[in-house]
Order: sequence, then C-alpha cells, then structure tokens
Amino acid sequence: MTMQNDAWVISLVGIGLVALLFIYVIAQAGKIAPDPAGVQKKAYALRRPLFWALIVLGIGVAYGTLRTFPIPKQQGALHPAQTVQVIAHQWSWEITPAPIQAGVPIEFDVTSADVNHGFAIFDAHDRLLTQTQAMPGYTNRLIYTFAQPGTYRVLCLEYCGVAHYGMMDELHVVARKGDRQ
Amino acid sequence: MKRAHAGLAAGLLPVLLAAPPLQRMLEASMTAQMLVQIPLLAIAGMLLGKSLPESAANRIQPWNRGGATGLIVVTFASACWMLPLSLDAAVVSPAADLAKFLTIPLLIGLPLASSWPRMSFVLRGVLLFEALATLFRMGWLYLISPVRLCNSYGLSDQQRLGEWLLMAGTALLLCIAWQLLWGSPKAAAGAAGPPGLRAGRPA
Amino acid sequence: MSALYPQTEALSSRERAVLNLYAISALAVFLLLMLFGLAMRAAQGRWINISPQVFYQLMTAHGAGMVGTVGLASSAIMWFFLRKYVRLSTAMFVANYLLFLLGAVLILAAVFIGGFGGAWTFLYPLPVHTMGIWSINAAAVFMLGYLVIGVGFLLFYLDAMLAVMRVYGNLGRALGWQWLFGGTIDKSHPTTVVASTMVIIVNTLGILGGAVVLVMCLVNAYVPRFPLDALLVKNLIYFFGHVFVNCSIYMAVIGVYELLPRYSGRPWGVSRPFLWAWAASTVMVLIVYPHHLMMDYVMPHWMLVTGQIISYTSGLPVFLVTAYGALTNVYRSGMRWRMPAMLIVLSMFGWAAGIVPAIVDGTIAVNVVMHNTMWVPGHFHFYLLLGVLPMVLAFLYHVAGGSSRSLETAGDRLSLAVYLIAGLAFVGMFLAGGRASEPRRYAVHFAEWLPYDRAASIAAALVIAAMLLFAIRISGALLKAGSGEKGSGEVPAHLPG
Amino acid sequence: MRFLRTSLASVVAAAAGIAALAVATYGFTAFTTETARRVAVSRHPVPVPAVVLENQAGARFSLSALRGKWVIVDFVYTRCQDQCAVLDANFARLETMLARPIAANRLRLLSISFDPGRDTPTALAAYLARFGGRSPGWQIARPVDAADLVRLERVFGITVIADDDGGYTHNSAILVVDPRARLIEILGWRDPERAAREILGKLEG
Repeated sequence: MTMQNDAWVISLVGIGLVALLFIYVIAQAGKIAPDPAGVQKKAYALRRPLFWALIVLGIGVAYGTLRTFPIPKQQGALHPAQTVQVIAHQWSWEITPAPIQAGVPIEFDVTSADVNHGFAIFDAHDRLLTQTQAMPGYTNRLIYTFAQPGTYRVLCLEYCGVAHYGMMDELHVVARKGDRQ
Repeated sequence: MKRAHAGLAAGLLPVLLAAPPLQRMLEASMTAQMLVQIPLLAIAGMLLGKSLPESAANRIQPWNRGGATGLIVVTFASACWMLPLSLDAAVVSPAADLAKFLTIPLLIGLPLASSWPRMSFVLRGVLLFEALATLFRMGWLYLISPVRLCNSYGLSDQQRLGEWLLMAGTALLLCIAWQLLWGSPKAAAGAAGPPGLRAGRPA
Repeated sequence: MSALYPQTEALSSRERAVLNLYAISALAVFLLLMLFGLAMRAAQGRWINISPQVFYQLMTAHGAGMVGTVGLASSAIMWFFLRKYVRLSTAMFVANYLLFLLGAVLILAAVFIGGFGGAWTFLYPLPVHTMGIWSINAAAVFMLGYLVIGVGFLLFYLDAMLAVMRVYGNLGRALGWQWLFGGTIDKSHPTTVVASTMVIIVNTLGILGGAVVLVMCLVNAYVPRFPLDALLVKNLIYFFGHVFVNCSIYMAVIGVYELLPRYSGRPWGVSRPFLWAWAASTVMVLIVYPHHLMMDYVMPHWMLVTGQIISYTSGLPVFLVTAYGALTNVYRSGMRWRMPAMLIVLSMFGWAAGIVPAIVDGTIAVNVVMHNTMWVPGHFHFYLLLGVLPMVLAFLYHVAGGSSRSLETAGDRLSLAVYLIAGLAFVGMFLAGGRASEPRRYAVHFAEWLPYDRAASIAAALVIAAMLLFAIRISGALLKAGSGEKGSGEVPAHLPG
Repeated sequence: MRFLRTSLASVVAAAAGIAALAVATYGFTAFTTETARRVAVSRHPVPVPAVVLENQAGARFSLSALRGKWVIVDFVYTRCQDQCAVLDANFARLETMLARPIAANRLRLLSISFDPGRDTPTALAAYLARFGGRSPGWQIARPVDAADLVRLERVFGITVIADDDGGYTHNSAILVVDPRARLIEILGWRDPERAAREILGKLEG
C-alpha cells in the first residue's frame, strides 16, 4: 500500500459514510415524526459522543502522523550519506552531483534561482514519492532514501509560468559500492 | 476639554516642538520624527480644530459634506509627508521644516478634526483600514529596504522605525478589534447616524 | 406559502433590480468560467489543441474569476437575509457590485489583453518574472483588479458592520458570545446575524492582508530594488486567499440556515454548540492557512503542526453543527422536496463530503505525496461545485421560483440529477488523478493521465449543460418577476399564494 | 445639488494634492532625496563653487582651476571600511576605463574628503596608494576651510551623519562636473561600467 492509496481509501470510506448518512436521512425525510422535539433531542444527545469520538480519533491520527515528524529538521547537521544540490530555474533543474546512491539517506538542498517551483521525485511508474518547494531566498532540506537503483523523474509541482509542465529532469540512482543488486 | 484650553494647547504644542533642543532631538532620529514629532504636530492641528468657534465650522460645512473634502486633503498631505525626501528636506532645510510645522497641523490635524465627526461609519472604516494597511506596508518596506531611504538617517534607524510601524499597526488593529467586539454600543455605532431601526425584524 | 416567503424578505423594485444584477451576472460568469475549465480539461485530454500560453491564461481567469464570483454570489445571499434583521444600505451593495465589475474588467484585460498568466495566486515573484510573456504592467493591472474588488467587499462589510452594531451594540453580542459560557440563550437570535458577523470580522482581516501584500507586490513590480521575502508573501497570499474563499462558503451557508427550516417545517435556531462552532470557526479560519504551506519545509514547524491540527478541528463545526444540524432538521420532518430543498441537501452533502479529502490532505505525511497533485483541485471542486454552488442555486431557485411552481418541472429535477452525478464524476476524476500522482496545473499531460482528463471533460460538459439550464430558468424567472411589477413600486415580490 | 460645493471643493483639493505630490516627486519620478537630486541636477545643472582644496601632496588648488576639463568627483573619508572602499575600488576601475580622456588631459578624477580634520595629506596619500590611484589623473583632496566643506556638501548633495563609533554614515555617488564647472549628472556608485559608458557618451556628445 502506498500513501496515495491510503489517502484514497480513507477518503472514499469517509465520503461513503457521509453519503450513507445522507441517503438514510433523505429516505426518512418524507415521514413525519409524531414528536419533532424528541427527534431533535435524540439527535443532539447522539452528537456529544460523536464529538468526543471524533476528537479522540483526531488526536490519535495527529499523534500517529506527527510522532516521527514527516519533515526533516532544517537547522543543524543531518548526517546524510550524500548531499545533492538542487537549483530550480524557469524552466530547468540544476542537480549536482548526478549519480545518487540507493539504499542510503540522501539530503536534497533545494532552492530556486527565480520564482517558486516544486521539487518532486517520481518513480519509474510516475508515482510521486516525495516533494518540497523550491523557493528563491530559501533552501529546503529534503531527506529521501531510494529503495531501488534506477532512473527517477523530477517534475515541477509549483506553477512557475508557461513551461511549468515541461520542467522535468532525471535522477540516476545507482547501487552503492559494495552492494550487489 | 474646554475650547479655550484646546486653543491654548494647540498654540503651545508647536512652539514647544519648535524649541531648538526638542526639535533637534526629535529630528535626530527617523523614528522620533515620524512617530513622535509628526503625530504631535497633527494633534496640535486637531486641538486647533476643537478650539475654533462653531460658526466657523458651520461655514465650512457645505464645502465639506460627509467630510469628503477634508479626507482628500488629509490623504494627500499625509502622502506628501510620508515621502522619505520630505523627511530629509525637513532636517536639512529650514524652509521645509517651517512648511512641516505649518502644513501638518493645518492640512492634516485640522481637517481631520473637523471632518471626522461628519464622516459616515463606512468612510471612517475605509480611512482606518487604509491607515492600518499603510502602517504595515511602510513598516515592511523600511525593514526590507537594503538602501537608506533618507540621507539624513542611518539604515539601523530606518529598520527600527520599520519595527515600530509594524508594532503601531498591530496595536491599532487590536484596539479597533477590541472596540468592535466588546466596546460599548454607544461608542461603536453612536455618532455616525440615527439610532438603528429594528424595523422588519420578526417578532 | 407565506411561511416560505415571509413579508420581511419582500424586495422593493430597486432591491429586486440589484439582486437580479448580482444573480444574472454571477450565473453568466459561472457558465463562462466553467467553459474555460472544460477547455482546460479537454486540452489536457488532447481533444482540443490550445497553446500552453492560452491554457495558463484560461487557468488564471478561471481561478481568479471563480473565487471572486463565488464571493459575489454569496454576498448576495448574506445581503438578502441579513437585511431582514438590520438596516443595510442598498447603495453600498450596489457600490460593491460596480467595484467588482471594474475589478473584473481589469483582471480580464490583464489576462486576455496583457497576456498575464501568473495564476490566481500570483505567487511572488512569478508576476514580475514574466519571461517576456506578459508585461509588468499586465501583472500590475491584474493586482489592481484584486485591490478594487477588495475595496468593494470592504464597503459592503463596513456597511453591514455598522448595521449589525446599531441593533446588537457590538460584534461580540451579535456573535452571541455573551451566551458562550452560560446565560439563557435568546432563541430568536438570528443564525444569519451570527454567520454574517463572523464573515464581516474575518474577511475584513483577510482583505487587510490582501491589501498589504498586493500593494507591496505592486511597489516591488516598479521598484525592484525592494526585494520581498518570497515566503512571507506566500504566507500573506494564502492567508488572504484562504480566508476569502472560506468566507464565501460561510456567506452562502446563511441561505441554508434560513431556507431549510422553511421546507422542512422545523425550526433551526441558535444553540450553545452553534454559537461555539461559529466562535471557534472565527479563530480557526484565521490560523489554519499554513496547511497550504506544508511543503515549505523552512516554515516554522509549529506552524505546520498548527495547520494540520486546525485542519482537523475546523472540520468539526461543519460536520457536527451545520451538516448534522441540517440532517437533524430534515429527519422525519415531512420534507417538501422542492428544488431549493433538494439543492440545499445536496450542498450540505457536498460541503461535508468535500471536506474529507481536504482533511486527509491536511495531514503533513499525506501532503508530501498529494500536494499540488490533482487531489487539491479535487477537494476544493468538491465543496465548491457540489457545496457552495448548490447553496447559491438553492437561494436563487427559491427567490426566482416565488409562489408559482414554474421552476419545479421534471426538466429542473433531471438537471439536478445530471449535475449531481456528473459533478461527482468530475471531482472523482480529479481525486483519482491525484491518487495517480497527476500534477495539477500542467498544460500538457502524459498519456497515462488521459483517461482521467477525458472522463472529466465529459462530466464537465454534462455539468455545464445542467448549469446552463439552471441559469436560463433562474434568469428567466427573475426577469419575469421583475417585469411583472413594473410601476408597482414597493409591492412585495412574493405575494402570499 | 446638495453636494455641489463639496464636490467642487473635493475636486480642487484632489487636484492640488496631485499637483503638490507631482512637484515634490519631480513628476512621480523620485521618492527619496537621492533620486530627487539626480533628477534635479540632470534638469538644472548646479555651478560648483571655487573652493580651495589641499591634495594628497599638500598642494593647494582651487576647484576653478579645473575649469575646461571634465571632473568626476566622489566624497569619501579615508577611515571608511565599507562603502568608500567599494566606491573607490570602482573609482580605480573608472580610472582604467577612462584612461584615454585622462591621458588627453580632458578629464580628471577627484575624491574629496569630508573628514578634513583627520584626513591629512599623509592619510590621503596612503589612501590613494591603497587603491592604486595615479596622480594627476586621480587626486584626492580635503577642503581647507570648514565653511567650504558645508558649501561643497550642499552643492553636491552629500549628507554626512556622525556615527556613535567615530565613523560616518553618508550617501555616495559618482558626480560629473562639466568643463563649465557645473555639476550636470549624478550617477550610481555601484556600477562603474555604466558610469564610464555615460561619461564617455557625454565627452563625445
């Protein structure tokens, strides 16, 4: 399962639940409750536990997704195996050095020479693996470990002008010396 | 404040500000000139407005319905005194300094005092909104400018003024927000028109 | 029928003319901009051929135009209902319209004459980094257009602020804050006043942020030696944009609070949870915007954490107060399923369901693989196309329909069904594209993404067809109602039938 | 007609306001003293006073002695660690780029110290040597009379403020004086190439 699939399934389930609730209520809407105040009272009594359930769910999800913070620290040394400089231009990437090692954490120092860009790494199946913004005047530090050697694609994910869609490059990821693939 | 007292204060304040030691002190720093001296001169003008007899105000009134003319005068006069070159000129040239001591009370403070009570709530709101936005914009500008905008003042003075302007903007915003959210009903909506109608409100 | 059309909402002929102006302009612009959207999707699907330059002009106009027009249409809803409780000035409402028109002309001129294609977000320094495609002047005219529109809304809000304070003393009392911690709630305190007051406060602050950042960008455009901080500008733009879009929803939802009880026959008034929900939203909508900046790693991380957590919590009032309240109101009420009622229930579904993918994407770990993919337009089209627009349509169907049943034909209902199904398919293709890592704002797509683009194009065409029917029906009925009263002055628009 | 008089007054006030702003900003071209000076000087050249200066060799001469030649002037003080160093590094490049008119005796570079109390001829000579300046093409001098310094600063638009640490905050520019001893152009000091192009253009023009 990828993160994209998780998000997709969770969203579909969520939307589906909302839809079911609506369908149920719509189906019941034509009937007339003998005691409207009672309906309201019951519904509002149900709301309180629902509120607390959502709060607990939210705290749980927030804790689970933030405990290991998804963004690397931006100050101080990160001790990556390799550091790669990325400078975005309208409309090309300047990435040094070229060969990148697989299986070890790589630090990408991403900045821009002109406007806002988005540095996004895609795998061979054009699936988005990770990203950060490339901004003028700032350097965003991204850490990523490539599981497999191979050719990865870099796409721009922040609108940067008329050739935004064509701002692509490739990353060549090679097996680490000593690794046998 | 009684009219006579206001008049006295309006006369004394510029004289006091023009006293050489005080004038030199306030013009020595960009922050003091913009945030102390100029506002005090404007206040002197407002006090002058308060001290004028009502007949004078009534005579101007047809020319200043809703405070429109006054608002325009204040806007342009403030714009002139927000130019860095005006601040410089006031320090270097006695003539410009004299112009400052005359125009700020007479073209900013006085029209503001006489127009504010006539302005509608919406116009006042626009004026305050624009004042807030200007404080934030100028503060930001002074903070980021890599060059000195005034020859008479150093970069650090300019940046300090930038910080003060941002703080002044924040303080003003909080005051306004407080007044609107929790202020007394009378002060909030009072002067700007007849009391509200509850007409049409369903029982 | 007078329960549906209370006397207090009667329009004078002047007011009716102004409302028609708002309604018909908004519907026409919605249709035009939807066509722009269809053109973009069809171009991505390689069914039509437009140059990238034109694509990005269309995209800029579509984004700026939709945000502005949704705001305009929603402000008409707020005006219509708020004027029952407080005395609003029609002149200020007209001024808002005229300034909007002027701003729209400036924006369209900048885009289609000046060639400006910097996207509605005008992220610094793109507008001034034109690469020769548009001029600095075009970028400046575009930003000036925003400023003019902002001034229009400011006038409207200031007028409403005064009117609210005249009746309720101050904004805190209008929000019902005196009852947050106790006291007997005045059940007749209008929900409309609570929502309107929240919007007045929040959007005035949003417009203030916009007024600061727009002028700074203008200064920088002509005096480039004042370099702006790209991250600070981004923060302010997203603050301004987020607040403005959200306020459009909050203005439109007023129509739901007002109209749904009339069709269900059950009252829906203020309660302590309701007041708390709106008080919390007032604060949350101002501080949640960092969820747009999660991929700006240099942002202070506490702000990003705030962005994630407030994204979660800001869903609660929507789910538990507005949507849940609406469902409670409908449940076994013997609902009168007329067009406005159906549209309102659709809008509640669209809003509540559309927030689900938004909240999912508001999680930093998800944002890493979803940010600026089609997932993003997916979620906001969900609650704009299936949430806010149905609120607007419900309001207009209600007002235009009047006591006659002329707007209750099978054609209307069929259109609604088409709108719902095609709308779901349309936003579904965005979300599916996001799942497949399809980037947003690409003028040219890889072959593997074409199925999404093409399916979305078909769905968009169907949505537009339904919308066209709605627009024609509503505009026709509005104009007819107006002409029927010519010369009758203050005769109420909705005669009890 | 209730608003006739107010409308009239508003229009007059707005027109007067725009006019005042236009005058103050030289037709909306200048918002700082520095740019205003540049615009003003290029429109109305300013005669340079014939003050007496003392150069790095201790020789005294009057500014009027330079009549008939183009003189490129800047204002510095020798203890300056940052701005003047950059300015005079750029002046040194100007000297190279303008070598031909200097050799033809048509043009001189002149640095003037606004700190005559401390900038003795010895200090001036050391300063000039540091930047590789070669007399007579480039000389550095101090005003002899304190009143002359004030006159010079006013004419050339140089504002000097004493810092807390004994240094000065001051504005800098490359100032162009024509053979009729008039200040005719103020150029930016950060871009010597552009300044050289403009000066050569004037020499030919």
